[in-house]
Amino acid sequence: MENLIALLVAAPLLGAAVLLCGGRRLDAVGHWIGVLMSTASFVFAVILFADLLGKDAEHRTLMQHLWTWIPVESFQADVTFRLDQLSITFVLLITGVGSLIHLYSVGYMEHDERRRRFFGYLNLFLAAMLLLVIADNYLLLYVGWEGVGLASYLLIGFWQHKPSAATAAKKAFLVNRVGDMGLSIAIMLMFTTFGTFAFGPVFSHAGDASEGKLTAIALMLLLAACGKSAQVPLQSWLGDAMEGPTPVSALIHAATMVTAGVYLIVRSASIFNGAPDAQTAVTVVGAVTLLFGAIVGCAKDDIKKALAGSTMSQIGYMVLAAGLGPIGYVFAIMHLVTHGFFKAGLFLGAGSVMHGMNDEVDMRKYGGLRKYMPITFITFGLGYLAIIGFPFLSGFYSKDKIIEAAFAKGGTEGWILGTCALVGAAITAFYMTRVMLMTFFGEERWKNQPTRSPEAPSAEPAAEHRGEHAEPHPHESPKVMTIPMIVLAFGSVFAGGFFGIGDRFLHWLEPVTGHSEGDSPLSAGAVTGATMVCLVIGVGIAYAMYGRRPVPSVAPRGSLLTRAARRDLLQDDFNHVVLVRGGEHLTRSLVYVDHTLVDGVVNGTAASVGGLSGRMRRLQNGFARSYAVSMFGGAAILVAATLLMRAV
Amino acid sequence: MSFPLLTATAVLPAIGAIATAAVPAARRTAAKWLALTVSLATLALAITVLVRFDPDGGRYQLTESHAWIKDFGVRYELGVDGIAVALIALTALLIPFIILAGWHDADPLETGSRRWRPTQGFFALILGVEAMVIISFEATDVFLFYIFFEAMLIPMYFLIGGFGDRAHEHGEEAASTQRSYAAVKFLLYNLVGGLIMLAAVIGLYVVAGNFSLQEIAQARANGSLHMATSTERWLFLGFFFAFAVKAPLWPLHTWLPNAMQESTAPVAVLITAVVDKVGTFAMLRFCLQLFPEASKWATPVILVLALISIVYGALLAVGQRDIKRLVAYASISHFGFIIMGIFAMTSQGQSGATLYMVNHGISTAAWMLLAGFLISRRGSRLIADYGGVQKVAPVLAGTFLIGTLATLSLPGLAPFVSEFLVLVGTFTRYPAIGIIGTFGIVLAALYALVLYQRTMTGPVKPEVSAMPDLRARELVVVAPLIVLLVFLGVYPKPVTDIVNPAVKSTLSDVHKKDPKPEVEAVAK
Amino acid sequence: MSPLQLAAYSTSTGEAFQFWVLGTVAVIGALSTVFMKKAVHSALSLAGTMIVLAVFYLANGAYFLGIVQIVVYTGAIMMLFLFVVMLVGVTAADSLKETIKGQRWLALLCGLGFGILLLAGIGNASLKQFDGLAEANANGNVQGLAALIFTKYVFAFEITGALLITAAVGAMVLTHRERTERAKTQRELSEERVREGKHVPPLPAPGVYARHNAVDIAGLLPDGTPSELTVSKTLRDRGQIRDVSAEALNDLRALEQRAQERLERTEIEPATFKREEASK
Amino acid sequence: MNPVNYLYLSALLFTIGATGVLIRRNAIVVFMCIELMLNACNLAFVTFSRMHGNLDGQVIAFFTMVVAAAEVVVGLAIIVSLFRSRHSASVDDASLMKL
Repeated sequence: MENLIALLVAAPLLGAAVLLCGGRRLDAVGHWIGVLMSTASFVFAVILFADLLGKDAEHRTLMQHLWTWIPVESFQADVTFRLDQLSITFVLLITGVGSLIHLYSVGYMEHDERRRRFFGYLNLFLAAMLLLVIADNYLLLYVGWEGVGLASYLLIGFWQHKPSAATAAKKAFLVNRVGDMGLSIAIMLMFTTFGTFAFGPVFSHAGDASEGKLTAIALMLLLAACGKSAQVPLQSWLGDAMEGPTPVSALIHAATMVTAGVYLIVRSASIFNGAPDAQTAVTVVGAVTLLFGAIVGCAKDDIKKALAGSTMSQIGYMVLAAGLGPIGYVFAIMHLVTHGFFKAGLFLGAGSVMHGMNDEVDMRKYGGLRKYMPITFITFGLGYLAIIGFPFLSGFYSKDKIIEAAFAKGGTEGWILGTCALVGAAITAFYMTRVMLMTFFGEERWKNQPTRSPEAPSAEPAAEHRGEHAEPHPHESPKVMTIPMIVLAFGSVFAGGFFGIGDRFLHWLEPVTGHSEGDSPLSAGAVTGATMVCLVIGVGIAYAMYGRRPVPSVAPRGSLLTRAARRDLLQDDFNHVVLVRGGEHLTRSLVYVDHTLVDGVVNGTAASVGGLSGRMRRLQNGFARSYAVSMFGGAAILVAATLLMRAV
Repeated sequence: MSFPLLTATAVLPAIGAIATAAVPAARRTAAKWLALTVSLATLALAITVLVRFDPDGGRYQLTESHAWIKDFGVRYELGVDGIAVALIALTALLIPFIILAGWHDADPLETGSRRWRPTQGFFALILGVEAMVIISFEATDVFLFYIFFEAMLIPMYFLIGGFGDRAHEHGEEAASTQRSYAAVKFLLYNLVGGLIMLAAVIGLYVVAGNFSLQEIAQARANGSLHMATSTERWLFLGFFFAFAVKAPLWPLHTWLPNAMQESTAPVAVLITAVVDKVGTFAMLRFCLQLFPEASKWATPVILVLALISIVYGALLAVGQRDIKRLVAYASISHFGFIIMGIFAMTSQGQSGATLYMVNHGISTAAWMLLAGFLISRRGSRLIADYGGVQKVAPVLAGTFLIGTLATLSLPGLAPFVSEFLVLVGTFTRYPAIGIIGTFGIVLAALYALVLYQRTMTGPVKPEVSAMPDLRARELVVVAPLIVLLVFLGVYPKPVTDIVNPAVKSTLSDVHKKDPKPEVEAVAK
Repeated sequence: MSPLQLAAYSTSTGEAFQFWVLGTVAVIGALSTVFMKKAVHSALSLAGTMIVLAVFYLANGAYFLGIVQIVVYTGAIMMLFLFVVMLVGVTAADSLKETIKGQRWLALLCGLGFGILLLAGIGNASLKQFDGLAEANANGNVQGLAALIFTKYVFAFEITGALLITAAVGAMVLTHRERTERAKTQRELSEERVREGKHVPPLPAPGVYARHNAVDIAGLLPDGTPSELTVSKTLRDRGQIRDVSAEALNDLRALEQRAQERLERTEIEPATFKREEASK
Repeated sequence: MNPVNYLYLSALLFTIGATGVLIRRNAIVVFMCIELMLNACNLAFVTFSRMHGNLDGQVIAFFTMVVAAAEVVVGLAIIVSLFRSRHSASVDDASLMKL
C-alpha cells in the first residue's frame, strides 16, 4: 500500500513531462491527458484514504522510502514520503479540487492555442504541491515548495506576451523567493540544532532544544509561510497574480498553494509549541492580514482582485488559528479545507461570468446577470453564503471555531485577536455582499456600451481570438465548466457540517497536531451570536450602499481609505520606492564602481608601466659608446661589489 | 607497469589537437569531425577512469610516477582522487558539446571581411586546452601542475583574441580592438597570478626539497616537515593569489566579463566552465593540503571576499545590458559560492563546492550556449534588442528557461543540491556568513528572471519575428545537458559517493571536524 | 750580474729607476694615445707605450714575450694601424668634440671610479709572497714556455692557430670587394657632371711660384683672393694650405710703383683697375 | 721596489684605455685604446707570473697577443669596409641599432 504514495506524485509529473515534451502532436488530446492524470492521482488518494481509515487512529501513518537523495557525512537527505492524517487531508483537497479545475479548464481554455502547455503546467503544479504535502523532511518539502512557486510563475505568466502578466509572474516568484530564503535558513538552523531535518527526529527532539533556537527556526518558518501564503508583509504579489487565467487563480491562488504556509506552520506544530514568542508573531501576522485583505477586498472593482483580497483575509484567519497553538491547529486546517471548496467555487463562478462577458472583469460593468446565467448565480451564491459564514454552511462551522479559539487564547491577547476576527467577519460579509450585488443584481450596466473598457486592468486576451467586439450578450457556460462549479458548491454547503458536527475532523487530525480546549471567557453560544450580529451588520451596510442605490459604472473618487485600499494600501508603492528604485540605483552605481575603480586600478597600473617603459626606451639611443659606458659602469660596480664582499 | 590511463586521457586530445591543426585548409569539415571524434574518444577514456576509480580505495589512484628533472626532484607524477575524477569527467564531457556548439563559429566570414578565421586552429586550440586542463587535474607534482596551469593561457589567449562573435553591434574594427583588449587583459591577469605562484613554488622547493604533493602533504601531516608560520603564510598567499585570479574572486574578477563578452559562446563556456575550475580545484588540492595552518589563518578574509563576490556579482549581473556580461557576472557570483564552500572547512561545504564545480559547469554550459544560439540568430548581444522570443521559438525559449532555472538553482535541478550543501556547510560554522550568502539566492532569481523576461516574454519585436527555432545540431547540444541537470538534481548520489572520501581526507589534512549539532536527534 | 738573477730578486734599485722613468713615459704615451687629435699621432704614441711595455716584460724576466711584443705588436700590428689610417685618411671623426650629451662626463666618471676601485683592490690584496722566475727560467725562458705551450696548453695553441687562419680569411673576405657594376666610361662621367651642373671644365691648377713647393698654395683670383678649388681636398681637410694672397698683392703693388717711377705715368686708381679687371 | 707597482701601472693603463674607448669617436683610435687595455692585462700577467714563479702567466699573455693580432686584423678589416660603405670611420655613425 505504501508504494501507492509515490504514484500520487508520479502521475501528474508524468503528465507534465509528456505534455511539455510532446510537442504539437498532442495538441488535440493534451488537455484530456492532463485531466486523466490528475484524476488518476485523485483515485490513488482515495484508495490510500480508505486504507488509512482502516487503521486505528494511532497508526494512521504510511511511510515510503524511495532513495537516498543527498548523503554527505551527517547531512542525510532522503526522498521519503509520509502520509498521515494531515497529509491525506491535503492530498484529497488538492487532487479533488485540482481535478475539478482541470475539467473546468478544458472548457475555459478551449480557444487558447497553447492549451496543451497550460495543462502541462497545471499537472506540474499538482505534482509539486503533492510533493510538498507528503514530503517526510523539510528539504524535500522545500523542493515541492519551490516547485509550486515555479508552477505559479509559469501559470501567472501564461499569457507571456502581456508585459503585465510577465511582470506579475516575476514579482510573484521573487517575493516567494524571499520567503523561501526563510525556509532554507530554517532548514540550516534545524541541521545545526538537531543534526537532521527529517520530521520524525526533529519533532521528537524539539523539546530538548533551547527556546532561542526554536524561536529562530519558528520565525524563519513564519517568514516562509508569509511568502507563500501572501501574508503581510509579503502579500503584495497575490493581487497581481490575478493576471493568470482564472482556473489558475482558483486552484493555486485560492484553494491550494497559498494555503501551503498554513500547512507548514501546522506541520511544524511541535516547534512552534516550544516557541511562544514566535506563536504570538504568527497570530499578529494573521490578524493584521485578515483585516488588511478584507479592507483591500472592499475597494476593488476588479472581481478577481476583490476575491484575491478575500483569499488573503481568509488565510489570515487560518494563520491566526495556527498561531493559537493546539487550540487552533485543527480549525486552521478545517477552515482551510472548507475555504478550498467555496473560494474555488467563487473563482470558478467569476471565471464563468467573465467567460460570458467577453472577459470583462470590472464589476461596475456587470449587473443583473442572475437571469442570464442561473447556474453560475446559484453556485456563486452558495459559495457566497458559505464564506460569510451563513448558519449551517461550511464557513459557519470553520470560521466560528476559529473566532472561538481566538477568544479561548485567553487574556487581553485573546480579546484583541477575537475582536479582530469578529471585525474581519463583518467586513467579509460586507465586501462579499458587495461583489454579489454588483454582479448579479441591480440594473444591467453592460447594456448599450462598447465591450471591455480598455483600462480594465487584467483583461484576458482570450477575447481577441474569440473576435467579439459587439455589446456582450451574457450566456451560461458549457456543461464542462458548470459541473465542477456545482460539485464545489455542494462541497461548500455540506463540508463544514460534515466536519464540524460531532467534531469528526477534530478527532481525525488530533493524533497529528494535538488539541487542547482553551478556557474561553465567552461561551460558544455567545461567540456565535456575536458573529451573527457582525454578519448582519456587514450585509446590511453593503445592501444599503449597493443594493438600494444604482451603482455608478465609473468608480467614484471615494474616501482616502478607499483610494488607498484600491492601491493595496500603498504597500506596492512602498516596495517600488524603497526596493525597486533603491536596487536600481545600487546596481547602477556598482556597475560604475566596477568599471572605474576596480578596473581602473588595473588599467592605471598598465598605463603607468607603459609610460615608464616609454622613458626607459630613450636609454637605447643606439650609440655603441653609450652602451660601452653602461657596460663599463657595470664592471666598476662589480669590482666594487667584490671589494665590499671581501671587506665584509 | 599497467596501462598509463591518466597519461592517455591527457595525451589523446593533445595528439588530436596536432592532427586537427595539420588538416589542410581546404578540408575544413574533416577537421571538425576529427576534433569531435577525438573529444568523444577522450570522453570514453575519462569514463574508463571514472569506472576504474574506487571511491573507497586509496586516496590517489591510477598513479603514475617517473623521474623527470632529477636535479630539482621534479617528477612526472599523476594521480586522481575523487574530486579530480569528477572534474576530469566534467571536462571531457563538456568539450564535445563545446565543439559541436562552435561548429560554425570559426568558418571563414563572408567575403569582404578582412578577418582571417582558421577553422582548424579553432578546434585544435580547444583540444589543446582540454589536454592541459585534464593533466593539471591529474598532476600530483606541484611543478608539473604549475607548468600546465600556465601553459593553458596560450591557447586561451588565441581563442579569445582570435575568434569573436560573427556579428558585432559596433562593427568589425571596434570588435577586433575590444577582442584583443579582452585577450590581453585575460593574459596579463593570469600571468601576474602565475608569476607570484612561481615564486611560491620555488619557495616551497627551498623549504620542502621536492615538489611531490603527496610527500610534502605526508611530511606536513606527520610533522616531519616543519614550516615557520610566516613562511607557510607567504607561500599560501602566493599559491592562493594565482588561484583566486583564475577562479575570479572579487576584486580580481574584472578580466572575466571582458573575456566572456568578447569571445564566442563556446569559448566563453570553455573559460568559465572548464578553465576556471582549475583555480578552485587547486585551492582545494594544493592550498589546503600543503598549507593547512595558513589556510585556516586566512579563512575569515577569504570567506568575506567570497561573500562579496556572491552579492557583488549578482548585483552587477542585474545591472548589465549585455547578455554575455550578465552570464559572466552570474558566474562570478557562483564562484563566490564555490570558494565559500571550500573554505567553510566542513564536509558539506567542500563536497558541496566540488559538486558545485560540476553542476555550475553543466548549467552554465547550457545557459551560455543557448544564449549564444540566441545571439547568433539576432546578431546582437544587447538584451534590449530581444523580446517575445518564446512566441516565435518556443523550444529555444523553453530550454533557455530551464537553463535560467538551473542558474537560480531551483530545487530539482542539479545546482540546487550543491548550493544548498555549500550554504549549510558554511552555516554550521559561520551562521552570519551563511545567512548573507542566502541573499544570493534571491538576487540570482532576480537577474536570471529579468534576463528571461526581457528577452523571451512580452510583445514580439519585429527583428526577432523571423527567428528560427533550435536546429537539430543545437538540440543535440542542449538536450543531454538538460537531462544531466535534472538527473544530478534528483539523484546526485553517484557524484557525492565519489567525492565524499576525498573531501574527508582533505578535511583531515587541515585537522578540522564538522561541528556537532546541539541536540543529538539522530542515533549514530 | 745577469738579468736572470736580476729578475729573481725582489728588485734592484736599477729596475726601480727604470720603472719610474719608463712608467711615466708609458702613462704619457697612453694619455696621448687617447687625447691626440690625429689618429697618426695616437698610433705613434701607442707604439711608444708598447715598446716601454716590452722593456718591462724583459725586466720581468719574460724575455720571449718582450721580443714578441716588439716584433709583433710594435712591428706588425701598429704598422697595420698606420696603413689603415693612411687608407681612411683624415675624417671629421678625429675631432675631440663630443656629440653624445653627457657622454664625456659619464666616461670620465666611470673611468675614474673604475681606476680608483682597481687600485684600491690591488692595494688591499695580500701580495706578500714573491718568488722570482729563477728556477722557472732555469733552462731558458723560451724552453720553459715551449714546454708549457706544447704540453699543457697544446690544445689552446692549436685553437689559436685555427683562429688566426680564420681571422686572415675573414679579413680578406671583408676587405676584398668584387666589382659588381660596370665601371662608368669617360663619356658617362662627363654627362653625369654636366647633368649635375658641377664644375664642368677641369679644376684650375694651384698657383705656381718658383719659390714654393706649389701644390699647397692656392691659386689667386684676379683680385688676389685665393681660390679653394685649386688645392686638393686632403690638404684642405688637413688645413695645410698656405695662403699667399696678402704678400702677392704687396708684390704686385710694389711692381706697379716701380713701373710708374720708370715711365712717369699717372697712377691708375686701383678701383678702376679693379673694375676693368672685373669686366674682363 | 715592490713589483706590485707593475700591477698599479697596468691598472692605470687599463683605465686610460677604457676611458679612451668611451670618449673617442674615431673607430681606429678606439681600436688602439682596446689594444692598450690588452697590453695592460699582459703586463699584469707577466708580473704575476714573476711573482708566483711559474710561466703560465706568460703563456696566457702570449695567447692574448695571438688573439689580439687576430682581432686587430678582423677589426681593421671591418673598419675599412665600413669606411668604404659610408665614408666615415666614426663609431657613432654606425648607430643603426636604434629603433
